[in-house]
Amino acid sequence: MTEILDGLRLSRLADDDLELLLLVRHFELKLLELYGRGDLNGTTHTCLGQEYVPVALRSLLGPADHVFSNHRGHGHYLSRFRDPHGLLAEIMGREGAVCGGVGGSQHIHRDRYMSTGVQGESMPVAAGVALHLKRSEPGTLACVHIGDGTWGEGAVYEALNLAALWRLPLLVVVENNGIAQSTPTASQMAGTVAGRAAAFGIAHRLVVSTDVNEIRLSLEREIARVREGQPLVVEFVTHRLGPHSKGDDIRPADVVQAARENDWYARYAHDHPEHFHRLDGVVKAEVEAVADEVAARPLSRWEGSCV
Amino acid sequence: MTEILDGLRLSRLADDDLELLLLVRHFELKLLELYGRGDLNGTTHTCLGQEYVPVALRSLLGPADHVFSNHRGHGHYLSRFRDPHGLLAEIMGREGAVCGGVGGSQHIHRDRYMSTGVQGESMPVAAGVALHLKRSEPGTLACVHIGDGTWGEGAVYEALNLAALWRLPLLVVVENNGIAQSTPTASQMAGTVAGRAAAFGIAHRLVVSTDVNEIRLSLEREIARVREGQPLVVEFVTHRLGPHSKGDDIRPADVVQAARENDWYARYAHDHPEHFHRLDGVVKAEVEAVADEVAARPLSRWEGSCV
Amino acid sequence: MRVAENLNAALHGLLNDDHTAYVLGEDILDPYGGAFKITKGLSTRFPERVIGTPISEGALTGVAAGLALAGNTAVAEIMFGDFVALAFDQLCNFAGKSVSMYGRRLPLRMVVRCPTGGGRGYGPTHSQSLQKHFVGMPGLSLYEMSPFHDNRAVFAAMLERGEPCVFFEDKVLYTRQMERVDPLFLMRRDGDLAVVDIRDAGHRPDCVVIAPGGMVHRVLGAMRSLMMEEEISARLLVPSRLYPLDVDTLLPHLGDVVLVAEESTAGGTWGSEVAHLLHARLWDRLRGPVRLVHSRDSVIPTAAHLENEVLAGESTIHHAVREALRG
Amino acid sequence: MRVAENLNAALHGLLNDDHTAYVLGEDILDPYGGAFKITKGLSTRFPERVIGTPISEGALTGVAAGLALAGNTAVAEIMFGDFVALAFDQLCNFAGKSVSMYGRRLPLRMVVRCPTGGGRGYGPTHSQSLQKHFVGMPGLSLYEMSPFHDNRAVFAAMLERGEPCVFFEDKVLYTRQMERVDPLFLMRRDGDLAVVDIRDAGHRPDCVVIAPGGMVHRVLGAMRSLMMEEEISARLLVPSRLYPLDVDTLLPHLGDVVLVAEESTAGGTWGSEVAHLLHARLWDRLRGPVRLVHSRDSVIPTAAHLENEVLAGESTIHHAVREALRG
Ligand SMILES: Cc1ncc(C[n+]2csc(CCOP(=O)(O)OP(=O)(O)O)c2C)c(N)n1
Ligand SMILES: Cc1ncc(C[n+]2csc(CCOP(=O)(O)OP(=O)(O)O)c2C)c(N)n1
Ligand SMILES: [Mg+2]
Ligand SMILES: [Mg+2]
Repeated sequence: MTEILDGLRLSRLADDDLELLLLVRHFELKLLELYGRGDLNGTTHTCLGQEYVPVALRSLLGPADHVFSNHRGHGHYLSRFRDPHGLLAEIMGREGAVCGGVGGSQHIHRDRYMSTGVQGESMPVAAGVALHLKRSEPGTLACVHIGDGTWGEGAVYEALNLAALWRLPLLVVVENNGIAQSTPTASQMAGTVAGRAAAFGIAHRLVVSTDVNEIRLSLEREIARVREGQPLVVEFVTHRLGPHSKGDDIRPADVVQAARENDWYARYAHDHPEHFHRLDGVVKAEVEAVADEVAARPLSRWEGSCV
Repeated sequence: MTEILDGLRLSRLADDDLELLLLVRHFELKLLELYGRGDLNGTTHTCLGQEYVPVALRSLLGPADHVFSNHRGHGHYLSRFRDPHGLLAEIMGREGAVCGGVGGSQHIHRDRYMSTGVQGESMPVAAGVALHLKRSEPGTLACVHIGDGTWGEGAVYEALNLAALWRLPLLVVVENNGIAQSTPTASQMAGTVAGRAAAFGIAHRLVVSTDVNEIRLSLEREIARVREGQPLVVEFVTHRLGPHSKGDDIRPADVVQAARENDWYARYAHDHPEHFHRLDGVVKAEVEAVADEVAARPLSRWEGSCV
Repeated sequence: MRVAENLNAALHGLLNDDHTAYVLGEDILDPYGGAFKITKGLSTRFPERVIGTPISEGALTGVAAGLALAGNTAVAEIMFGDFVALAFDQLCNFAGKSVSMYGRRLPLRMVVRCPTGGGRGYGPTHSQSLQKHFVGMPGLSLYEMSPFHDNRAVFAAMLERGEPCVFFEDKVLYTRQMERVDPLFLMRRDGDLAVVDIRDAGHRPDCVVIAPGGMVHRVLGAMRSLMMEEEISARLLVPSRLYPLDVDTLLPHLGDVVLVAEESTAGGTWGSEVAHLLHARLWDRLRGPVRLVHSRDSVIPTAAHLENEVLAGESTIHHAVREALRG
Repeated sequence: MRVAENLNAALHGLLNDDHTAYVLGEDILDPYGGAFKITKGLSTRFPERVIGTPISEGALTGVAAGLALAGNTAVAEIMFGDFVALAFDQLCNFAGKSVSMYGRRLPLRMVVRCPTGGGRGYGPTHSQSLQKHFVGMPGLSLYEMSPFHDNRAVFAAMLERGEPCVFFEDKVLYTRQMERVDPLFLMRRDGDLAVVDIRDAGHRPDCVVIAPGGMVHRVLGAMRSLMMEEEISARLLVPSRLYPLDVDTLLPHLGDVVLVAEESTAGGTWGSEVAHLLHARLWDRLRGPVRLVHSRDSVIPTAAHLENEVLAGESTIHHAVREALRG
């Protein structure tokens, strides 16, 4: 059950959706800038180009739903909590960090949101949570974000098998950006995501649109079915605009060019210049302010640390 | 690419094929008898009802091909080496044991034959061997026997992905006997084996026949293609006649009855009484003799043991 | 009562008293009731919360972690402890880490049961004692089943900790009786610790053997033969929690000769951790280093006569004790 | 020459000299050349035998074992050593066991490379030192990269053993120089062992620190400050093979005060194995138990200021030595 959506002209977004998209965009750009300046240590994975995925899903998920994010999770977090301070503080290890600076960019837990840095690991965990929800909180679901490369991990299949067998309210969101670190999808995945879902009798939906409104419309019904115990794999054909982490982009120019052309940011600016320009500068400034404010904070403290 | 074969009347077998079938049958029956008498310790998994699978494959595989067997491997071993003495000695821990009695029923290695007791583990290993064969011994293949339940393991999918990506000469033989220990296939596998193979773009062949000659004819061409680097999953719809290991059979009567009705042994006796009776007693006697001879041997010694 | 029955009763009790409790694993449903029958009757009584899984050790451990994450109590059975190797990532990198990796303590009520050990001729991949490989994982506690520790209480203690626990069950214990020691011995409890002495030995024991539950009968056998043949009196200490080890509870029961006996094969054993903790506390009181008794550095063979050569048994302990005392 | 370059050269040399040699792993192909660039240039020179894999640590380790089983030399890279947890079954239950489980010795020429350790702010699942969890697996040897051991020679030694080896590479070493120690120190080799003393210290060192390669610079830093601030002279011993440890080569270099320093977090550390071996041999010569220096019992936090509190560093070693000598 695979349908292809397409959006030539992006539809006009509600202010809060556009603001959120821009917030994630400028947050990620700021991170790369800070890393470039050597103001951050460790590593990070920006979701530049993929911001619209969690923003589109936002209205389809409720606070009782669990979200499992991965290494590329800043957009997922911001879409759920709109909390750039807490996230940046976490990444910079400053006071007010969501996880005290212990987890950092890849390991974040807040309410029913959790991310971790080991590919595929959260699929069985999410299945366990979905099993709980099915029994104790019918109507809610567990959503897991994974990339195309993560389909290399056996844990993904073990979990899909359970989700189908036990009819779990599990929503697998695949952000297929055509690459895993430096490896093109074609060199690491035989067959298709659709085929992998079909192997377990799990419904699959392909999303090629980057239009938030359009995406929501197209997924509404299927996601409602997930809540009734019909697991679903939603595959977003998307583009990684930036490097895998920092400065490690070795993709050929045309691939990067294709990513640029698909970028919602430039397209929205072109399709809705007035709306775009009214908010873009404002949000950029907001992020600047957040960065300055957080950078000025004292270092985070680890409550209840065993050290 | 799935075709259903059927054999109402079993075709007449060559003497050596029938002898081999009977050898495996009587070998396994003897094992259960010995366990029943408490003459063996540990555990064992007999292939009663599934003997025809390795016997049929025998003429399609050469000595340069690698075979990876599993916990239910006596028939695989005997079909390759026709060595009941070495195998029984291994199981009884007597002199002349294939592996000195160290490995026992589930852990056997001889030339290019290897079995181990951890489900799914040998799939990636076989992929590695197939990678070697593709590069260094073109025209040969690696064959792995797994059961339906083993599809619960993620390792199976990781390996299938590699086999398809790298076009490995990997032949996966699935002995789908409808059950895993005590768990019916339907309760542990969502979807089908065919679908799982298709997910990786790997060819799948379904075999419902128990007719050795018919099976060989039907697989000849596909297995030739495996040697050219087209991995293949052959799924045998088969029946486990005996318990999972020893005396732990809790299947409903009708299921066991169905297994009995499909048993090649009774069917061949009925379809070819003269041929059957000419050899059955002889082979049974041969196995008796093997058992007596091996039981009388001194205990095995572990050469090069670190103890 | 047999240890297996006591464990089965503990699971029945847990599911009955805790309505958020789940038990999951391979082939655990009735009428089969698990490869070792430990889960018999559970699925009949609690069909909603006793879940048979496919052959997916990694995923079923992850599911248990997910259930715990959502506030439930989860008990997962690994059919043979050897296969917990397939759940190593879920235990080390997810379940254990989650307790503290997110800056705040995140309690997880989760136990992974591992039928463990050899002596039954199951062969190299079905007979291991893998305890040592899980020692020292932040956020993961290790317990071992013992005939002196009621399993219901042990489960309560594990779940109390609010962090994932691996529970090692030496298969040879299943058919043994709880509590019972023969009249030669006197068993008493000191908190978590079971202390077994030779009855009215009068004086302090000549040496102390620390051992997890699975070794109890082998140590008792050695204590008997040491007493009969060598007039050596030994004391046995059996902790329920192997890691982190509460060394303070051991100290009052120790003398100047201490051994640790376990079935693990040589190298990086649990005993070396125990020895390290004791040396730091007892150095001057000890006559020599804490002696480690364990199986040989070898895979565990299938054939009984070979398996016996490899596994640490009664006589291994007997000789180690004599050597420790008489050199 | 930087350690990373030396390691890269070793792999080039191996692929060049051994035509059955394969190198496989995630993102190891040019132009990327691996997450830490250790495999740079390999796929360009040896496209047939340098293989980029999907994200499948378990399978790629199994593939390496399969290649070795077929008579090849296989080197597998685990991008971050933390993920070797996903290959635990392949290493413990297949590769290691196969060497002896089939009754005859089955040599496997196979190395699994694990970039290891913290100090770079990668966070709890990308910073661990998991050596201790692999200690004591029959058929599996453990080595650690060191600036004093040429990697080509170390690879030759690992493959010589004919059993699977895990090679731990402390990431912080990649950018350090091979061999070079500052003039305050004198480094010499005694077989596999690197011995570093304070130059013309005259007398025997006050204490000896045994450490794997990843700790070298932290120990040297401590040796310097101990000499300057406390007039304490320490000797550093760096073995290349961590397990099984050749304790005999250590003995001649030891005195009455010995420490083991490693980055692993507390509990069941490699050091406790070393201590056990030494206590059995040196008990009477030692002034106190072998002291274990390691990181705290904690996950490894991401933020630098928190990570520093957890990881064993120069000052941890300095204080441990002073305490060992002055109490
Ligand atoms: C088990 C595991 N192996 C390897 C890595 C290192 N790693 C981090 S992200 C990544 C690529 C993931 O690709 P994909 O799933 O497509 O997600 P994307 O980065 O494209 O968003 C890799 C290999 C990891 N984090 N976990
Ligand atoms: C990793 C692993 N988990 C569990 C087991 C225990 N076990 C042995 S055979 C078996 C059932 C296998 O079922 P299937 O693959 O269908 O093969 P069959 O026994 O039906 O031939 C199980 C669960 C094992 N050997 N390895
Ligand atoms: Mg991707
Ligand atoms: Mg089956």
